[in-house]
Amino acid sequence: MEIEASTIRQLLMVLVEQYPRMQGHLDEGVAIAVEGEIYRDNWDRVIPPGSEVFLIPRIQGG
Amino acid sequence: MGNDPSYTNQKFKVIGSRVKRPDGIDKVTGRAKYGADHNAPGQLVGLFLRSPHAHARIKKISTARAEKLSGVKAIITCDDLPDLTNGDTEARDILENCMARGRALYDGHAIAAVAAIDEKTAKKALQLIKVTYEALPHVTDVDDALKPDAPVLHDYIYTTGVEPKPKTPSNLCNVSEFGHGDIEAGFAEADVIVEKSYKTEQVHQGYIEPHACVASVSPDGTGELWVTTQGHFSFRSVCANLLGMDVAKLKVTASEIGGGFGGKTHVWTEPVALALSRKANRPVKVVMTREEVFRASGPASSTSIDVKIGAKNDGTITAAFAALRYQGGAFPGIWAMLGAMTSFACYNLANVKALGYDVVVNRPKVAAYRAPSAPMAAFAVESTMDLLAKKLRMKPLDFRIKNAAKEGTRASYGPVYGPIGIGPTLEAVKKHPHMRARLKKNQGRGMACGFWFNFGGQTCTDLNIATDGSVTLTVGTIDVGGSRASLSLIAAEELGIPYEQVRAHIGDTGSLGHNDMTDGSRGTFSSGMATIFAARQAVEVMRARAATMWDIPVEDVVWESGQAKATGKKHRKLKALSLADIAAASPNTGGPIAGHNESVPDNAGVSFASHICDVEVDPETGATRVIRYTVIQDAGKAIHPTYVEGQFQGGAAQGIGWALNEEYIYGDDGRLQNPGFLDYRIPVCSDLPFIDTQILEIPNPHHPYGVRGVGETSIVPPLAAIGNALSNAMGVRMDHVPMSPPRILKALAQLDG
Amino acid sequence: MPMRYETPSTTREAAALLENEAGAAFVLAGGTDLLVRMKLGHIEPALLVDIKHIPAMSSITHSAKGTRIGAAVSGAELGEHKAVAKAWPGVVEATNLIGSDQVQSRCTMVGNLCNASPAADSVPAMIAAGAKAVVVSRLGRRTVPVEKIVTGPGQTSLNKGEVIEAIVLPARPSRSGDAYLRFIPRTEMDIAVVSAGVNLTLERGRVKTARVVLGAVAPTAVVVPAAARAIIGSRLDEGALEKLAAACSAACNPIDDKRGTVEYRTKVAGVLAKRAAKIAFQRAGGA
Amino acid sequence: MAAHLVSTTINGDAVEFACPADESLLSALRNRLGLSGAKEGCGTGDCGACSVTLDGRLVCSCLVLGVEANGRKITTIEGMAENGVLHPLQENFIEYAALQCGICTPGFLIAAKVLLERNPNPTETEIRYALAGNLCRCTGYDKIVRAVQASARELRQIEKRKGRKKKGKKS
Repeated sequence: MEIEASTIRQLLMVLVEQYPRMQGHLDEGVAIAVEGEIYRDNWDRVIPPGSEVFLIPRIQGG
Repeated sequence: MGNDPSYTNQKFKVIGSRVKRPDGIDKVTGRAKYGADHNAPGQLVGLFLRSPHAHARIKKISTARAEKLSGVKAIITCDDLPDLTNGDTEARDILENCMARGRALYDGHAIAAVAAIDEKTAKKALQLIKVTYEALPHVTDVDDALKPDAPVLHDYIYTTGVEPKPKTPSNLCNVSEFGHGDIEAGFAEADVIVEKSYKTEQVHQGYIEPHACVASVSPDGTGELWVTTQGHFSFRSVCANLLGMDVAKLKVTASEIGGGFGGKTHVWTEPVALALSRKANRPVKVVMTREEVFRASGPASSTSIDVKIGAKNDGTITAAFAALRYQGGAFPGIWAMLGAMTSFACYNLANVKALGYDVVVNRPKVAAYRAPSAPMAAFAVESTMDLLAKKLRMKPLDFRIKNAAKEGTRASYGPVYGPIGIGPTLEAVKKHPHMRARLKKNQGRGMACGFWFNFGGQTCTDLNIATDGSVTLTVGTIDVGGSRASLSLIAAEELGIPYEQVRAHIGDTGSLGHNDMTDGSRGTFSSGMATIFAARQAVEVMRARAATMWDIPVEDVVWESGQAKATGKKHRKLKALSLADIAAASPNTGGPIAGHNESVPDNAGVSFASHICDVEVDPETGATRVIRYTVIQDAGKAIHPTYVEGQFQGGAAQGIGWALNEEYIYGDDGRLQNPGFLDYRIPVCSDLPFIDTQILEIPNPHHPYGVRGVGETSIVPPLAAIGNALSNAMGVRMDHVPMSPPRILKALAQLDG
Repeated sequence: MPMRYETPSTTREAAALLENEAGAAFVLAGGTDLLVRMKLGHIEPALLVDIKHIPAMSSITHSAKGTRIGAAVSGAELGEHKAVAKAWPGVVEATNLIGSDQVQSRCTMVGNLCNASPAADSVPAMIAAGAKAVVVSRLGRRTVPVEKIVTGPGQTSLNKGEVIEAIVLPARPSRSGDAYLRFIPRTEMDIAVVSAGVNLTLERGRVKTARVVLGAVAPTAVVVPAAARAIIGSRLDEGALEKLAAACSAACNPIDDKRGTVEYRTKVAGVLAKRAAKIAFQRAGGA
Repeated sequence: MAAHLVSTTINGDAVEFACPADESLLSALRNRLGLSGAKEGCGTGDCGACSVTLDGRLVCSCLVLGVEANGRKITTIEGMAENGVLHPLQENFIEYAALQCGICTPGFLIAAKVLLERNPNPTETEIRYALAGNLCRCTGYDKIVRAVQASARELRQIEKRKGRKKKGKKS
């Protein structure tokens, strides 16, 4: 899907607006991959135009 | 978030040097204080009563006789821990794991806890607590738990991730799917396909220090907790939430930590210790026994995995599929999902699909263990890769090189990779003299690759400059393996001062803002990043102070080699001011000089490793010895190479133990039979050879120095590397971990038969 | 009742203390099993009798007539006694295999014996060597072959008030040798999954007498006369060794447990017996 | 009598303490005498983190009763550095990064010191077997063995120099 957003935060807001069921996933915890790099908390990350963004589950480490 | 890729090629003054760690002397003289080394005045001893049943309804807990025993000050059951989790199921599971609520879900599940004046009294009190159980059918095996007639652990678990939503509860919590392309089409294109199933048994992190804490809650609702943990801020939040305390009123001080590897990212006894203290109005010390550590703190999952990979005759993989079943113990987890995400991450695949099945069984709640879930998936996939290479008559190494992921590859878990290290580690394997060393009879060589994400997280760091010019660095990430040395190096590098002038501390929760745990290989990455920015902020302050001292505009002051210098001809008579000069003057130039950083340095950079392993097998007893081992891993920039090597070696050793001998052994009664270091066999010194390491530095473009996380990936390849070596030594393909002597001998006998 | 702790200075005194205690009374030598059982809550002794202050139990005497090893002699002390180690390498190595260096500083052969584990390392070697235990009570002393001491897992034939004072090994004939091997998954710090002790004498290059004993394959250590017969008269050729191995495997009556399987123990018992026989043969001067 | 009075020598100092008969030496050291350098990793003699010496022999203090220490000499990690000068093993454990978390370190140092006193020139295999009673989960033992090897070399040189000095005096 194509979404207009300049930061991860904006992206998530638009997503929930368009797809209210997303809220459940967000509550469970997500991480966002922007151009291959994974962001768990830094939602101020600027998304360059034309970027591919992936929502993946929030992961845990050891 | 500042991020200057030009730093990746910079020349460093102290970064990369092998300095002595600041906590070294305390740790070689016995002065360092670990979890069990702290005592509070008037403290009580807290002990737990644990379930002897794998699964049972708790019909009645009678504490009356124990309460009457002289010296008993408090007894806690779930009645003393009301559910305040307000719909947060993850928190509710933690609460129930800390203290059973109506049902014992595994052998070792806490049923009650006692605080008494000494251990003897507490033990006697435990004997006086009478619990009436109604035994329920149990299941401990991950495959058995998925059978239609399996006893169902929880009536609220309806499988998520499947359509349509199931109508009945089951032990399958969630199915997660990762991948891209069309695997059916991909397999149709393949000339050769290999399909195989694997099992791995449950292992424990095996840190040498058992969990320990001293909890002290005052009548006014404030509290203190001294605890061995990988994340004291997270422990604070979890404990405060479960007990209905204000987060800010609970001060958590992290002790030195005697190993964690993920097992100390979760609370086990701590909330109960606080509840005991609150009830008894006295400090309570709880130290787990080794048996309790095994029975009731989180091990890693046992698994059952199917892998199918197809390739063309030229070695190009056309499709890859895996179904991964992981048990999370008695509570839902994300472990299969992590296995599914990591399974094919090393390869460039057009068509790939991984399905993760997260399952509950009657075993202790699983916790993260170093690159959680990746080693089992790698065992299955990397074993299959060798099988496929053999069918294709290719060298396993060349087969991997041909299919290795690179910059621009779409990872099997979704995103597209930036610059990554899998290719370079494989090339390094090819060049390594280990690959050309001669092998003798009954010896074999294997190699395997591994991947882990690494991550950053919330970080908060303080850097304070004393008037004598020495520097206090206070960080909030636990030092599990020498990070105070690495962070001091970073501060010294930024400030341009000698390493010895910096002293790093781990602040308690009262001295810093929230820090996420030391997990996900983030300690040095995240706090290192925050340290850089805190130091740069302090430098800005010092420039301003120098300007004040000289009475010139701050724009005319630069910071070079640890000194403030005035630029321009008009200032040429001004002698450079050292950090110490500026610090000495600070009382009159505005007071203390400090730098801070509060940030979320995400982006720790994925990391890859390739391991080479030689084994020798005694064909008559099935005994396997690792005779040579080499770890090659991408570290981004190695801040302190010796400690990076240490991480590589330690992870490899844990993987070797996992591969050969470590396993949880459950009886038919669902009880753990080997909860001790005698029969849970972690490698001893004489079991291992020296472990050679090669650090590759492929910079992480998202860190000012190019640092990547390094702590976890090294545990991923050993299971498969050893399996592949065994196969090459004996001609048997081991599909069950641990590859213990009885299993190897059995496989050899089947080969002969 | 708090546990009592006594340090008698004679064996008779120790025996009397044990006899007169109404509650659970135990001998404390090295404590490497006893204190573990206490720690894990398996036993709650009323009395411990520490025998390390008894001179007769704390020494080794070694002569052409035989060897006497006191019940309180630690594995480390035994290992440091060069003459005994030379005469009975199998017995000494078996004892030195018990636990780590830390455990060696404390553990004793007699403790290993009286703990009565089917997997005790020193026991098959002692039995193969024809060792006898000196059992002392208030009434006197008797000498009992080691194989008669253990009657089952955790059980011995000792009566209340009896204590083992020493282990006696017979005089060592010339051209004799012994060996003990065990299998453990790690290289150290494990309990034997299966083990074998072999003691033999040679005459003109052939095995004249032999004793073969297996550990961890039955409730007690197993003497395997058929295995001994398989090699007696032989130069330990491959055929004799195969027969020895087969006899050993046939004598096994093991269980499946966390340490090994029936199948595994049965097979490896023969393997270890063969290897131990070869070492013993070599030590006896066989070629 | 509930408690026994125990007179012992710890790190060269005469020490008296009272403890019940069933209390381990480890517990007495840690909880009565404030010597918390010895650690309890298992309590059953399987990890070596509580290693001390008893009359010069290496033992797990969890498998010794406090009462057994009566009249005997004990050394613990707290007695290893002399007057603030680290033993070469202690120096080298830091230098070679032979510790990560450090919980096993006191036990390893005590065991390694006993080894080098008995065998000043051990092979790698001898070192590995002598330290097999001490579990380490962080390092994979690599850097521990190297630190012990380096210490052995250093201690042999120190002994050699001492020997030369003695010789020099005679002539």
